[in-house]
Amino acid sequence: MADYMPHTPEEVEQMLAFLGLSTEAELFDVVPEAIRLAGGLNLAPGITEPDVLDRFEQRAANNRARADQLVCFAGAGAYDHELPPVVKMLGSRSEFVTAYTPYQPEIAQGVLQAIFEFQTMTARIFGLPVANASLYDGATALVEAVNLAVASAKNSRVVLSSGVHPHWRQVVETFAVGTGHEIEVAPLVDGRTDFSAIDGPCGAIVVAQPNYLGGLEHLDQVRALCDRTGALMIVAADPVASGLLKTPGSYGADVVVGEGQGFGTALSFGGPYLGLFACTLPQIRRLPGRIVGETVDTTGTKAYVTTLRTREQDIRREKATSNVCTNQTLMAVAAAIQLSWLGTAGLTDLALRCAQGTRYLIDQLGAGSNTSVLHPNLPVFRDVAIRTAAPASVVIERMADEGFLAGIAASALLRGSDPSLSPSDHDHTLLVSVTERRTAEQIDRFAAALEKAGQK
Amino acid sequence: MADYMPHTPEEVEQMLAFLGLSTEAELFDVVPEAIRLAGGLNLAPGITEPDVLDRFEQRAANNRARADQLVCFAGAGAYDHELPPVVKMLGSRSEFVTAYTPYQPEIAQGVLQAIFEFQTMTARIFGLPVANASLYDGATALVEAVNLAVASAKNSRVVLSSGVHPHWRQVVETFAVGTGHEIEVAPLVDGRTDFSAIDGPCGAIVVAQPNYLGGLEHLDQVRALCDRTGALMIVAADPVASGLLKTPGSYGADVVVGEGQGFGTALSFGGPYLGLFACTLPQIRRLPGRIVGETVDTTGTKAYVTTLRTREQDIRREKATSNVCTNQTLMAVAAAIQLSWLGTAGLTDLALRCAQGTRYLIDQLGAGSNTSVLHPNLPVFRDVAIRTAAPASVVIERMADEGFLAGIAASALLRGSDPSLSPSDHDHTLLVSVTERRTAEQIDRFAAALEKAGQK
Amino acid sequence: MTMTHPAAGGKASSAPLMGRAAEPTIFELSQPGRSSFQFRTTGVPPRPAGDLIPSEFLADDVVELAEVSERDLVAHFTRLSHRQFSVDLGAYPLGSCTMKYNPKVCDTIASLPGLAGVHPGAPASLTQGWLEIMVSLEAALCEVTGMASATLQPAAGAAGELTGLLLMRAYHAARGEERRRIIIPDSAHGTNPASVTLGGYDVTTVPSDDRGCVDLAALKAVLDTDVAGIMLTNPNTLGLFEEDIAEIAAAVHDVGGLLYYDGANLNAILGVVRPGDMGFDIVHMNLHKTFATPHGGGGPGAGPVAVSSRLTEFLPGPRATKVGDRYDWVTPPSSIGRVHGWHGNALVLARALAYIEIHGGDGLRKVSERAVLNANWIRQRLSTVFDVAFDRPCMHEVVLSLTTLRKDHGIKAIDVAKRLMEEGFHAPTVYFPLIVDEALMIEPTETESLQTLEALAQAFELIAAEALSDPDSLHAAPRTSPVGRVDEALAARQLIQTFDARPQP
Amino acid sequence: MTMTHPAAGGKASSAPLMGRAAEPTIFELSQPGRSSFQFRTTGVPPRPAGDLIPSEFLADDVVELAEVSERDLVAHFTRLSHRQFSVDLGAYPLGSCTMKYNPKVCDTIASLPGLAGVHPGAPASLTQGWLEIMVSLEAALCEVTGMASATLQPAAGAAGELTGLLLMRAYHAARGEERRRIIIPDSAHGTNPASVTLGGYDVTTVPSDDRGCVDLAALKAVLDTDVAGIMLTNPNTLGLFEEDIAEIAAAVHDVGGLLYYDGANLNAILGVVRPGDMGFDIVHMNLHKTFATPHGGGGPGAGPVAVSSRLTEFLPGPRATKVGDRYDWVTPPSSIGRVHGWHGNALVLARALAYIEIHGGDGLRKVSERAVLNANWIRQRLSTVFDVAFDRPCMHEVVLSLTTLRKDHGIKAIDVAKRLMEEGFHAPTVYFPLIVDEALMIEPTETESLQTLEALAQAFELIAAEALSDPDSLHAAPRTSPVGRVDEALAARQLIQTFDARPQP
Ligand SMILES: Cc1ncc(COP(=O)(O)O)c(C=O)c1O
Ligand SMILES: Cc1ncc(COP(=O)(O)O)c(C=O)c1O
Repeated sequence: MADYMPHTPEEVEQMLAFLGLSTEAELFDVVPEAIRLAGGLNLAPGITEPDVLDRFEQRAANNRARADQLVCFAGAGAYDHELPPVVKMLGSRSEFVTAYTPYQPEIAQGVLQAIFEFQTMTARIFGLPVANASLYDGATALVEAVNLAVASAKNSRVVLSSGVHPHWRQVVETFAVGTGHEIEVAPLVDGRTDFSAIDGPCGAIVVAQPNYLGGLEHLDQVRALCDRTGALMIVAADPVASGLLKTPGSYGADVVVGEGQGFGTALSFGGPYLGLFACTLPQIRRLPGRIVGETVDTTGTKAYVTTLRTREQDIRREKATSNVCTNQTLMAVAAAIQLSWLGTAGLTDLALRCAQGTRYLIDQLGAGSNTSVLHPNLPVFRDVAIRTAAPASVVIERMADEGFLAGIAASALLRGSDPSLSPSDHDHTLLVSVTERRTAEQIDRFAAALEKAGQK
Repeated sequence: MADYMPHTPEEVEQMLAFLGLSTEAELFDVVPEAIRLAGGLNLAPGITEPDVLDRFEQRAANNRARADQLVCFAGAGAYDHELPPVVKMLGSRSEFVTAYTPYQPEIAQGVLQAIFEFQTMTARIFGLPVANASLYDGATALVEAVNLAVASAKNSRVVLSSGVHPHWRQVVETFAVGTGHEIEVAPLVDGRTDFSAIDGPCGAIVVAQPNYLGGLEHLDQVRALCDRTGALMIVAADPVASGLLKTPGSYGADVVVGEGQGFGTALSFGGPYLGLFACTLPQIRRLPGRIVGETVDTTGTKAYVTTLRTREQDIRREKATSNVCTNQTLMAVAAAIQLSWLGTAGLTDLALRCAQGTRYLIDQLGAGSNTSVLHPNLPVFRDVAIRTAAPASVVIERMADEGFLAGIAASALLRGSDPSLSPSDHDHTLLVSVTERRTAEQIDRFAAALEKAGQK
Repeated sequence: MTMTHPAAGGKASSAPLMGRAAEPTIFELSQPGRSSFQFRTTGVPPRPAGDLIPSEFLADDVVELAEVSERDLVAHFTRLSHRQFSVDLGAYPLGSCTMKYNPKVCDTIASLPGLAGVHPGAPASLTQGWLEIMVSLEAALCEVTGMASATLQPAAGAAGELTGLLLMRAYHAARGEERRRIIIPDSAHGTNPASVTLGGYDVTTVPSDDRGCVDLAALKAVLDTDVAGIMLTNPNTLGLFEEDIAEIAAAVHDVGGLLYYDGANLNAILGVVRPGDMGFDIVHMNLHKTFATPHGGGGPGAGPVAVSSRLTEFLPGPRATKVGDRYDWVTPPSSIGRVHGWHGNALVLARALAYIEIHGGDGLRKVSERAVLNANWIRQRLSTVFDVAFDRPCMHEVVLSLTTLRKDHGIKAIDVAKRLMEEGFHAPTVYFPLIVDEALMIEPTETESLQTLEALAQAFELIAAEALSDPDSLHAAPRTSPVGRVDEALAARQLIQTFDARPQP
Repeated sequence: MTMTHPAAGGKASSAPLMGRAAEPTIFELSQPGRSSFQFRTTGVPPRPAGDLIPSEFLADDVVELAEVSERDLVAHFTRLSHRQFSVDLGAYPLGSCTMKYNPKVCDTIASLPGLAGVHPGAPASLTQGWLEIMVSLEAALCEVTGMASATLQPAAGAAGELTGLLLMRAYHAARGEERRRIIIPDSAHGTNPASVTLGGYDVTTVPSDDRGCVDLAALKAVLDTDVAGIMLTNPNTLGLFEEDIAEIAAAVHDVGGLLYYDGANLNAILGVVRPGDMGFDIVHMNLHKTFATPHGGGGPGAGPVAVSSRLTEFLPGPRATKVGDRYDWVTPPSSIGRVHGWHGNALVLARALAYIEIHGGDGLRKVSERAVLNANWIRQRLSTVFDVAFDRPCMHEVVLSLTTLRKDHGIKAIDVAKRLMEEGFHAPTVYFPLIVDEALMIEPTETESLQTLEALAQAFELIAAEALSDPDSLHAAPRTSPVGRVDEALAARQLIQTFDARPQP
């Protein structure tokens, strides 16, 4: 049996003797006999590290959809972006990996400063002055945004665009049961949110940019609607798009959330990812999660520390702005590294390459009879919805045999009757994404294969 | 074009201006026009990191003999030992990787102390009081050992057992042309060195333990011969075997060299490896390469520093004990980590498992008609020579299709007429090795496949 | 040619090896025009942005990020790493946080291309390896907790708590009941009450008795049919086992309430006693404490929630499930819905399974035995040095109270904590749980050796002596770290939350 | 229960972040009975050693290694890493060593399982990828040096030198000549004369002239038909280009000698001028300096040797060679034999090829342009601060001489070097080349920015001023590092070369 405990048998004896005990079992005398587990855990006996590695390599081999084997055209909120060796190396330094939350700032300046830099980058990318130290993922960040807006507007009516990623909407709905928000959904029409039915006072209006079909929304109109209804404007934004698009902050968004996975985190089967959260200055005392601020030490040397701690659960308890404690710091550090690797020019180039690749794919698909762009006139960034003659889920299986992860079937994200797609499109919409890693040659082959696989 | 230079065009201008130059080309005005390269280097244009990674992944895919694809039964001086994640992680910490030779001890205690610990471990493993900070590999360490012995004995006659790894012998012979040593080779008889023809004064006698056919030599007899001839006793020892066997030092060896690859270094297609070198105390001033010693700093704090520097080439120049400057420190650090991971019990267990696996293979092969152990009565450790009915090189090709790297053909190591194998065995000897990583199931399959593949 | 204040990426004076300077921000190391990024050569035809996206959407200004060479990028973040304490450097006896050593093999597993490179939206048919991992982990966690089924979606403990509370709500709702209160002991972790609020419940706090456990009489006094349930952690945050747990469970169940187990401290009881067998209905686990995920400077973690069979139908979905000889995603019939954008922190789940498989059942029990042995040893060893808040056998951690030191010598828990850093240790948790005055909470974990415990104890002895002989030295600590004691009040007052918020000179 | 001197793996006071204690050796952290290792479960029947190997061979005693937990193992070596300066922490202007930043992508390449996991004895048919790498690298190195062919076997520069000298010997021998002398300038690196001796030659030293270059007249005076060849590095170790190289070459060739190029400093001339075009016959390269292999604390490197066509037949073998559309191992007809146990430091070779392929021809030239630009900038910038040994345009490095400081203020090069560490920089090379008094040799490399150069210059300015105002502070330096100035004399006198050599208390 392998383990990681240093105690030699003699040391265990010696320690027990010091405690006046004769067996380790006696350490648990405080546990009433009646509830103690008899017979031990019914788990397979322990195996060694090399055995476990072998086993996990086998499991890994059973995942056909690995990006090093199926060329990845899937997106829908999780992207196959470049993950350079230098970022992996720095982000896996064990000082970052094996530290706790920086409770003792004197010996935690490394993580604190990295978070401070991450906050700065997040704030800039979303065009707002405040960002926190990360939340679990984009979806749960949106929940926190809604909570903040409702608390700020003192109005629990929440309007959710149907263009928000279906999973995110589902998460918002799950948690709204506890907080008691009333969620209304605004439908998509021709690939864009139709807010025309929304009237009257409102706490929050949520829109995605781009939306999950890839389409760009008119954020100026959303801002105007918020002004009319008293709602806070929440944008669920793709941070990569900020390399090209106007930031949500520049439209006057109050809160912007996003999924930061594309900045330094692998696809990872969905997690750990990186929830981004930014807001306006007046909302800072309602901010969920941790925030790092600059200060000095006793000698006047610049230093960083977690600040505005009185919002947090460990101090404010049931009155806290959020219950978040552990967040996704390591991913935030990786994002700060990746964004510094990109730099100003890199972020712009990254976004441009995504848009170029996506457009190139659309052009290659153009002529097909089994596949067509769902909303040909909708401006898109790096995600595009394709209508396939065969059900999208069937197309994905067929394309796997051609060496592609073709995309995500919209029906797999949606539950039952969802207003974001017409019933006829529901099973036939394939969400496809082209990142900067896709070559023209891959796109050409993909387009050709898709036209065949798309057949009824 | 990708590169790693920070200079912006403006900075280049500014720096040139500071130098009173107007183009970078002028920096090379000191180079006479006549010899300057016109037209630039005729190399393919630069590509980016992701492109290069793709290209090397393709190259890697073209190596069928990778240990994650062909189960490795090859040894002959390079072994598929366990390389645990913890050792890889520690050994690749960038402070170790990107440091230079520890010339400034105040800010190089990390590498210095790691080397000091490595020296201690090497010395213990070989049973001698002195070890250096590493040499290039086992073969070149043997060259240095011979040079030391010849200088010490003041006799340039060198007797080399034919059981020393053929490549090592070839390297010794190559360099002996410069140093002018007279090399004599003692043949193998029934798998053991026959020194009976050796007589008269001698500078060095070199024997391998085990020898390259896997057999254990009688080191006590070699010691006696050295005493008779005045030679220094040099053992080219397998350091892994020290987990079971008497150390060469315990037999009275004067110099022991070995290949340290098995301790924390991957197969690596043969390099970088780790030359181990240990000797007796009286020889320390003839030691090749660097050595670290313990000392104190100005405040009396314990510290480490390279010492006995006056032996080295940068100070002693043409009178130096060796020309070695850059060595294999990173591998030495990895070895110190791996040996600490093993610990006393681990080294013993490792060696025992190798011996058990090798014996298990021999037992499984036992009955075969196409394959037989070359020297059935020769005690072996983890290498064994197998006689195959088909030429060994053919057997290896056939076994690759069965998923095995079956071993090394002795003929591939030997040059022309080599006294270490009879002409009839020359093409039909397969050197096989079983490490602690081989399972009984793999060995069973291997034995069965080999019996088939061994067929004429 | 002299530049003033060059922001020099190659100057290493902030590395503690070299000096004690501040490290410039990455933005100060930036020089316009510099870059590190390199993309694949794709052959995709370049086109200007204006050709691709209508101009009304296009930004007028670029987002400014740091512009650094790869060399400066590496130097900056390597130096930052040198300014950071971590488990890999030394002992981290931070109570309630379980800062154990985490095996590196789990890092290797979490970076296998066949795990880390898998898109979460790929169908089950193409991700059978991942689904098998999830099914195996769920089974193991159920065995460890004595529960029937589990969701792996919650990304951390607090997310697990809120999920558990929504499960309670769904359970009661399905029975046509609307209960409004959740009971929490005053020693509870702050996430518990915060989660209760988000779950739409009111908090009812019950006090601890003088043995540090739930005051049973006080509990009974607040129990009625408006109580949806109780949240407990056992051992509680004082490191003490709630011996009356069976009676508590019976009392809560009697009024129709459910019992929620905050399993952040599962490290104390693996293979010894199971929440299910104590009478709990819902358990969340902090995989990042008990099951070998390093904390990453504050995350990620994973907070799976296991439940008894009567709650299975409400679990979040979809759940990886074995269907015949394949694995598929199945959503429970009355699911509360998703609680994560995808399937939870999958790579953390893989780590946890690897850890469990290495240890097996006996190994896990040994983890708890050694964790509890270490905690009791340090408790006993320090009982002559400081006051132990509740001086009786503890589980995985022990709480000291420095009331006497403060009253008699003006030394506070924080002073001792900061001074301990100078001795080469991370500080224990201070001022938690809130019910202990001047609390110092020590959790050694099972991976620290007796020698390290002894060195820690000797450091405390030294500090205790110094508190009497030279109290100023404690107030002045830490003096060996790159920065001295940090002005937290100033941080909140001046509020510089980003580089851009720095006052312009 | 108090232990004295617990060897506590969890105590981090030697991490510079925490304090300035010494780190115990791993042997002091050892506790009998502890272990970290884990092996695969093989199912191979266990048998006692005595059943496997005759008892006469079996050890009576086990080899004692450190017995530590994985946790303590990690802590120890992580702390050691924090006690080590490296390029990744900051600038390392160590002359003659080319401490540039090396791209991390090369680390990834060197750890690809399809490269790192390949046995060197596998036949060419199963290692085509590796052979193609070697053939490609050989071609690129020949293009860079202007040579016809190369061996990749030598493991470092010095090994390359000796190989080159044996090639010379073989060449002359094939022509029936036995020449006995090799000419070396007095500025040469120490490996050159040491290699000459091992090559069986006598060293003839030629002086440098007052411009720092080979004294042509002196050279001509020692040239005769006993001269096998000359070893030069150009730019030489003073960072100066030997402008008379064509004349030198002609003179040496005239007496039938060969020219050996010590290519450790190839970083200065990539794409600008090639050794072959200067008239050299043999070149070794330090891939670990020019082509992006980190130095690993002292190695590994790789020292390929390229030669002109008349020497190809003598090259070490076997060489990876393209034969038809496959790759195979071929040994040159008059090969001097093997110079390495296998094929050289293969993973280093792969790194170098990756680096060359990323840069391409233009990129390599740019490397040299920027290396030379940086060196000249720092030369010019410092020329008002210290004396430049030979104050004219340099190539990739510059040598200062502190004679004045020593004479007037008792400040030596070593004092300035040690004081520079306190400013956050590694020291330059000191006391080399030997022909410059109180030499400080600075090689900034192309990866350092102007800002870093400026910060370095300002640090030197500060130190120069301090040398006058407060010379003691220079003698006392370094004061910010974990240990102060180290007693080298004591190390040699007491000679504790292993832990076991420590005097017993
Ligand atoms: C007792 C207890 N409960 C709950 C939590 C919250 O867990 P998390 O930080 O993963 O949200 C913690 C950890 O901080 C804890 O110690
Ligand atoms: C000029 C010169 N020649 C030769 C060498 C020797 O190279 P190596 O250390 O790789 O043996 C060096 C490096 O130290 C050098 O700088």
